[in-house]
Amino acid sequence: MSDTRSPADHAESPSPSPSPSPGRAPVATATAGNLRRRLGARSVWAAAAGLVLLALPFYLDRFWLQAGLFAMAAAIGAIGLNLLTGATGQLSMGHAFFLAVGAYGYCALAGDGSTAGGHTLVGLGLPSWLAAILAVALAGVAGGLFSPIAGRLRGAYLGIATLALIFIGQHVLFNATSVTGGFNGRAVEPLSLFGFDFDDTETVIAAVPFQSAEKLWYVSLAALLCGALFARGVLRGRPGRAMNALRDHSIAAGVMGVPVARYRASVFVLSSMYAGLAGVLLALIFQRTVPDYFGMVLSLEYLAMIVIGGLGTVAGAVVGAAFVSLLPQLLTRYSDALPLVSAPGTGGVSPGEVSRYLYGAAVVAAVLFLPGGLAGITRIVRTRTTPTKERT
Amino acid sequence: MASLQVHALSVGYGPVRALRSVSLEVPAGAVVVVLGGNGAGKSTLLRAVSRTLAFHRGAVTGGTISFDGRPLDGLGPDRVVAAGVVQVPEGRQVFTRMTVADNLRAGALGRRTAARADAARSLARVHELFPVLAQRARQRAGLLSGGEQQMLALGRALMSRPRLLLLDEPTLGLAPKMAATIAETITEINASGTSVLLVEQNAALALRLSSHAYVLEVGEVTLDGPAAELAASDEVRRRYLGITDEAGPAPASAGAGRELRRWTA
Amino acid sequence: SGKAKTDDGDKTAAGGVKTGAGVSDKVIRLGALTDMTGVYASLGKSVTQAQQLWAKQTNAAGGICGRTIELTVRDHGYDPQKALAAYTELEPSVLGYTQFIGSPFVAAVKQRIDGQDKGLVIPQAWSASLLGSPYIRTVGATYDIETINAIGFLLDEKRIASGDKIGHVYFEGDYGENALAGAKHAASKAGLTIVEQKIKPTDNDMTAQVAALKQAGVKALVISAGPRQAASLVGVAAAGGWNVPIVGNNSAFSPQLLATPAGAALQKDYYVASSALPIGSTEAGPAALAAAYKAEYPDAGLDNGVVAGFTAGSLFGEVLKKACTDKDLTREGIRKALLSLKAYDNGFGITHDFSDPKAPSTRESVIMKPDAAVPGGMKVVKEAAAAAATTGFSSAS
Amino acid sequence: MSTFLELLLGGISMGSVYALIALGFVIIFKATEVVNFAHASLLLAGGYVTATLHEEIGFWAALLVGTLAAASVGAAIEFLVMRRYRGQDQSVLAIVTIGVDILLITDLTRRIGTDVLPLGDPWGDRVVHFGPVTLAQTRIAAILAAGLLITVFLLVFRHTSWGVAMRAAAEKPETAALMGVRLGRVSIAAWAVAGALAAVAALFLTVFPTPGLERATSLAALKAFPAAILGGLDSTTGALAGGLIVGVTEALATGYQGQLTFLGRGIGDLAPYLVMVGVLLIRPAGLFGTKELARV
Amino acid sequence: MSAPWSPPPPLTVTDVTVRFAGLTALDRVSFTVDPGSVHAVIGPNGAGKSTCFNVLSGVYRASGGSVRFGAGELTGLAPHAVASLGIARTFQNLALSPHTTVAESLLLGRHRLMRSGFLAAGLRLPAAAREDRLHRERVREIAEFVGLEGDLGAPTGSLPYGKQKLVELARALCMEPRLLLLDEPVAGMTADERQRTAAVIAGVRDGLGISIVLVEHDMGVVMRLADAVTVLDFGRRIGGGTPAQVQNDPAVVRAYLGEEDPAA
Ligand SMILES: Nc1ncnc2c1ncn2[C@@H]1O[C@H](COP(=O)(O)OP(=O)(O)OP(=O)(O)O)[C@@H](O)[C@H]1O
Ligand SMILES: Nc1ncnc2c1ncn2[C@@H]1O[C@H](COP(=O)(O)OP(=O)(O)OP(=O)(O)O)[C@@H](O)[C@H]1O
Ligand SMILES: [Mg+2]
Ligand SMILES: [Mg+2]
Repeated sequence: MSDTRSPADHAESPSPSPSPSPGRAPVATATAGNLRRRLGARSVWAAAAGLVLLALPFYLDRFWLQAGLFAMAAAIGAIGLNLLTGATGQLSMGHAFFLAVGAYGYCALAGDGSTAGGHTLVGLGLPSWLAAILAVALAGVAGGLFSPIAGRLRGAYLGIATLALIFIGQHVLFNATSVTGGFNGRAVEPLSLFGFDFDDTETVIAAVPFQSAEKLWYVSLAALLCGALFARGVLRGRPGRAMNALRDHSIAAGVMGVPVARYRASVFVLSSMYAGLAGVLLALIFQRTVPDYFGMVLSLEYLAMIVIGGLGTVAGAVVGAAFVSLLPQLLTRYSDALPLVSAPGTGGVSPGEVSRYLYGAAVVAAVLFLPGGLAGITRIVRTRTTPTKERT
Repeated sequence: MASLQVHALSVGYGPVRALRSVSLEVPAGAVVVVLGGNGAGKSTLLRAVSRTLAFHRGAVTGGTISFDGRPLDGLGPDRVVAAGVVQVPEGRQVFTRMTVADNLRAGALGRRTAARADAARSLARVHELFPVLAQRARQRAGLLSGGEQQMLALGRALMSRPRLLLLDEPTLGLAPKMAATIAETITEINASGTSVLLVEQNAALALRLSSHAYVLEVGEVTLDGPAAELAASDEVRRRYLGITDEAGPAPASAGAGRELRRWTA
Repeated sequence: SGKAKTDDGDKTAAGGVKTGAGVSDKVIRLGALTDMTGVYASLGKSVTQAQQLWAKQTNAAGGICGRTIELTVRDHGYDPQKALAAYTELEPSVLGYTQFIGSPFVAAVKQRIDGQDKGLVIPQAWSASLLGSPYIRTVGATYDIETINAIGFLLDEKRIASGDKIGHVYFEGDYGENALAGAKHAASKAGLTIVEQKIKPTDNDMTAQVAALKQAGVKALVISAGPRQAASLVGVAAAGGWNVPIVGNNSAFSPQLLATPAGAALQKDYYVASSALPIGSTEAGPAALAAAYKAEYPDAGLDNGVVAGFTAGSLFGEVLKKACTDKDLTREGIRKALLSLKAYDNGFGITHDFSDPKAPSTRESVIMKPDAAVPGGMKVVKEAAAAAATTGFSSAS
Repeated sequence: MSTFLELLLGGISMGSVYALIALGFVIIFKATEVVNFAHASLLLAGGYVTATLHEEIGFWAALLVGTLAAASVGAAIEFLVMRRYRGQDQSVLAIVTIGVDILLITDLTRRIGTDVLPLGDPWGDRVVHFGPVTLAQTRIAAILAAGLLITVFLLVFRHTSWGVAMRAAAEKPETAALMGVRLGRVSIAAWAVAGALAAVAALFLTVFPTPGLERATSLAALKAFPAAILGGLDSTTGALAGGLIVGVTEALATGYQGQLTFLGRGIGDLAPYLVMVGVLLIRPAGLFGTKELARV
Repeated sequence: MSAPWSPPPPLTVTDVTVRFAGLTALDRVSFTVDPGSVHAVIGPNGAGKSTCFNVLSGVYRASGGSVRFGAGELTGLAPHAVASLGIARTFQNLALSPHTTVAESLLLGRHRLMRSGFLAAGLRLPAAAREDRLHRERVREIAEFVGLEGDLGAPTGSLPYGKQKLVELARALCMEPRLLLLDEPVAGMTADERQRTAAVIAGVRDGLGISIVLVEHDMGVVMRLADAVTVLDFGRRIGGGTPAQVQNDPAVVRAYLGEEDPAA
């Protein structure tokens, strides 16, 4: 039915997995040299990209680092949403809720009980690394609590049911002041790992002053890498097949032995945990959690990410997240140099508006012109250059 | 005067070439059958006539189709229906969430004149052909059994009083008795003036019904002639009628020589 | 590495003036973090344009300290992520911020401002929760004080008396909740009871609230919400023949409302407390601003956002001048200069005292009333004064 | 008691406006299987055109033009965007409409800017008294208009072949085409009708007691989501029932927030969603929706 | 990991009744499938054959009666629980993901035999990789057996109908069933394809020794494969016995076969 599905299913076939799909074997032998060359090229590229990513904090200023950090956190959240919406076909508009659970969960678990803004804040004062892990687990639990709905509904019904989570979440964030700090949110305890604090105190490395952004860069990079690899493993393995089957034909999936409701609920939990992890990172980057952030617009942005990037794949989520979160920053930063875009207050189209136009259009266009999303472009190029085996 | 004329038709689905220069003719009032294995391009042929290839990302790449001398190329599917060419698609495709009665109403949508009396007459005729459709009028079509759905699909197509009926494997999955009933109905429909282009796997039945037959293989017409002649040809007897002249071990070509062991792990 | 730490500490430039981030020999760069495409777009637009006008006027008059003012505006659309990004982007290159809309976002960067950045920020929000920092300074009374003054006005006018119930419709968020704290304080002092109705910025129809408050038998209404909610509240109450006085905070009015069906009702018995004279006032300050603003932006409406933006701008100007005479245009110099402003009269009816970061710059409010005949739609009904209940009231923050 | 009645009536009148929005939503869903998240922008478009024109050409003419404009925007979305996605998965289409929504809302809010635009309706702030209960005239107009439009639509849907064509096209486009249904026309008509309904709803969302149309008006359309789901996405009756339930729940939860403080104040927005979740737990396809049939 | 192979227990269907609003699709139907046999269920369209399969595989819940597979009761179990007992089925109308490759579709059939969950797959534990390799091998064997070895890499949607039906069959075989339910496996195939598929089914029975319940309208195939036949009409059992008995049963001829010899 949908072309956007195809990437989920065979986008990543030329993979370095231990046993190439047997179906590919005849093709694979025919083009074995080709494949090996491509793999070689791929790993060189990956290594180069990795080095660049590692070196960036030494060159970028705080603004760009922060933009990059937001993009990485978004990528983690988007991977989670893509597992759910892209691979399992369960539409969720409530992703922002689980981001909030992660972010606030971390604050409450790591923070010290304190008074701020006239109310007492609950804080367990746990070691921050433990708090981060528990916050992710907490997001998973929140997802699990929603499983009576998540396991039974699908399509638009689930989409709108999850919208309820946004409203519930906002209500709680504003009203449960003792945990959330209310409208002004609460301060975020900096992460501390092995006695090393990821806060704004300056540490000078190679003559470059490292503040929170520089330090968090590596934490985020590591989290993103782990999250992406894990999701890729899930998608390519037994759970991934079951998830795609649920999306395409849930009765058949049940008959094949996939426990339908339980699987739907599990994917929901997994996706919530990704959101929770993204939420923890966002909290660390923001240094303060504010309720306004976790609204519907955020959920829609995540949906936009996976559609623009490509449904059902990890690469799609990452590319889409980078696109959606970096675009407004680029436009703002270079608004002077761009035609049509003008600085706010001067009467033209403001950078914020331009970026909204662009990503609205990108969502529409991605589905139409790039069935595999932005991440699918490489594949299209690849298939154009290598002749496909025609079916006889 | 040929009713439907297909000339040198080629169709492709993207890179897949599904039909190559196929020519075929359905004279007015005739029943013509197209035989062919899986993937031969039979459904593709009907889609090209009904102009629904676009739904499958396919396109006509060459050749012409005309009905009563009027070219059908470039028309929308609705105009083809209005011209009197109606297809019963492969796999029944009843509107599962609508009632049987509404399915029949949907069948009448394509008619240009919406005279009520006309519609009532068509409905009466369909109910006469398939009494079960009258009994189940209020039931959701999706809950009918396969055979019932096939009857509904056929009845639905008849609602618009077609001049040429395109049938894509109408007896697929039908009980022998039901297949016979459908065959009878096709003869009956034909007798009342509708030409029929029939695509069938059940070659024995199809050849009995038709006056002329074509054999389509991998997108090309490999044989054609009067139905009786084809029925007698060795090739057709072997491939489509499943009759082997020398009674010997069944030619279970595949599966034989291979064996499936039990799974141990 | 391009980022290797170089000494970017404060320098002494021409004229013996110490300078730091955002100040060169020719230019003083200031930032404005505004919302022109989000929920506070209407405020943001007026404030920004007024501040651009201020910068223009200042530069036309020769600038400050021999330097021209350059205002860099960033629109965050009330998105926390964009607000943070914009703050981070401008921080290294501006001396301070003439506006920062969205107090949650100000709160989000508070640690950074107080910790290492130390640039002066003038938020366009008057929540008491913003008090306390030497770098984040609001201009005017906080919402709680403003609300106390509004209720004090009703008491003074004998519209309500001890023992009465009054209804308070307020926004979820710091604006509403800070105002509620003030209302509660005023009520406890005067023996009133508050009946609360909390609403969200997306609620535009106050029918249900009016029904509930009417049922509760309140004698007056206080509204701490946006202009649209005020219009609906006033309109519904009047249409139902329920004649109670209604007072609101400064943000609970916009001149556009006078063109709506509620226009007539608004001019009847609705009052707004504010920390500045309305733009339509005939006093010199507002009149000059109104004329200049109209000339600069002929199509734009006049509202109190213009006053707020302009007063914030001119305060920054005043501080820069002071810092210039002190020969210290660094961020630290700015802080000191501001602290030394004890009786600053900006020509808008109220004298501000910035010597204590923990206290609002004034405890007085002007009481105004909508009037379609006046430009800006507001006229003064009571000159600046502080209600008795404000004395000794400390915004618990 | 009178408060209760007043809240109830207020809720019903708002609810009928929500029902109008939800109905448009349901129509598009029925005809094309698309969940139209761009519905809010149709609403804003209709309201905007009415608001900008009424001074020049008078209210009723402006309303007519506004309705036609929203219908055209709907038709344009179908023609320029949705049509090219035929055959895509439902969730993907829903996301596409989100993209469309972002585009349109950005553009409309840019045009509306910071203004509050009155619609120039003839009812003004007049109210009608029923004993102790007062109700704005605009609200009575809303109930009447919504009731009329919904009835007309139900009749058309049941008694014309357009309804059959719409359902057929929704379920199996290709087969419907084989029956002679002009798919393009069916879906463009559905989108246009939905747009028109949204424009009428926009009117009632922005007249007294609301001050006028402004950039955030589209947020009110969010209430139509729980309304449509509550009732069942493919049910016209459901849209009506859902709209009313949402309207009444919201009004009561707001009016009695003093008694519901344990839930936190300001629960009015949230209540419809809570009711919706409750209903979905018991009836996953909404109150009147058809359970997805599974026959294999 | 699976227990050493044991012959399938008998399947006993007793008085199964299924009602839909206003319609009794199955009316106290009983029959028994002997271990290792091929049992055909035939009957006119709408007789309730697929409904019977839906009950056996847990998709529908019977309103009454019981289905026992050996000692275990099947009614009331969810589909995946039925699957875990070693009962596999094919669908009358295809139930494949069109964009999924044949290989992946078949691996889905092995879901119940594999163990790696989210954690193992996500962390790419060696056990998961080993398991994957093992099962891909078996998939290839099964594909070869049914004649799909050349199509493993193709998306199922691009295959002709007949091959898609074979994918259905292979996917069911991939579940290593002890009881295989085939709903019209040769429908839509040409005569020689039918023969090939019938041979595959015979091969399954002979090679694996499992029980097969077969719904089919092609009497030629039924006669060739079936050890026993149950005939349904209007939800009721109207006959049964060996194929030969059934073919000459006047009730069956009247209701199902028709007067004319269909094998012509
Ligand atoms: N949507 C499509 N995209 C790509 N190829 C297609 C598509 N539909 C059909 N084909 C290919 O076109 C060829 C003809 O298919 P068609 O469906 O017409 O065959 P058929 O004769 O009707 O077969 P069957 O007996 O199985 O129905 C086949 O090779 C088929 O795989
Ligand atoms: N979910 C359902 N709801 C209502 N009725 C149903 C449902 N499923 C099947 N039926 C009805 O039960 C009867 C038996 O259907 P079933 O599909 O079992 O027939 P069948 O014997 O498989 O026929 P065929 O050979 O045509 O496939 C039919 O009349 C059908 O309409
Ligand atoms: Mg075919
Ligand atoms: Mg069946």
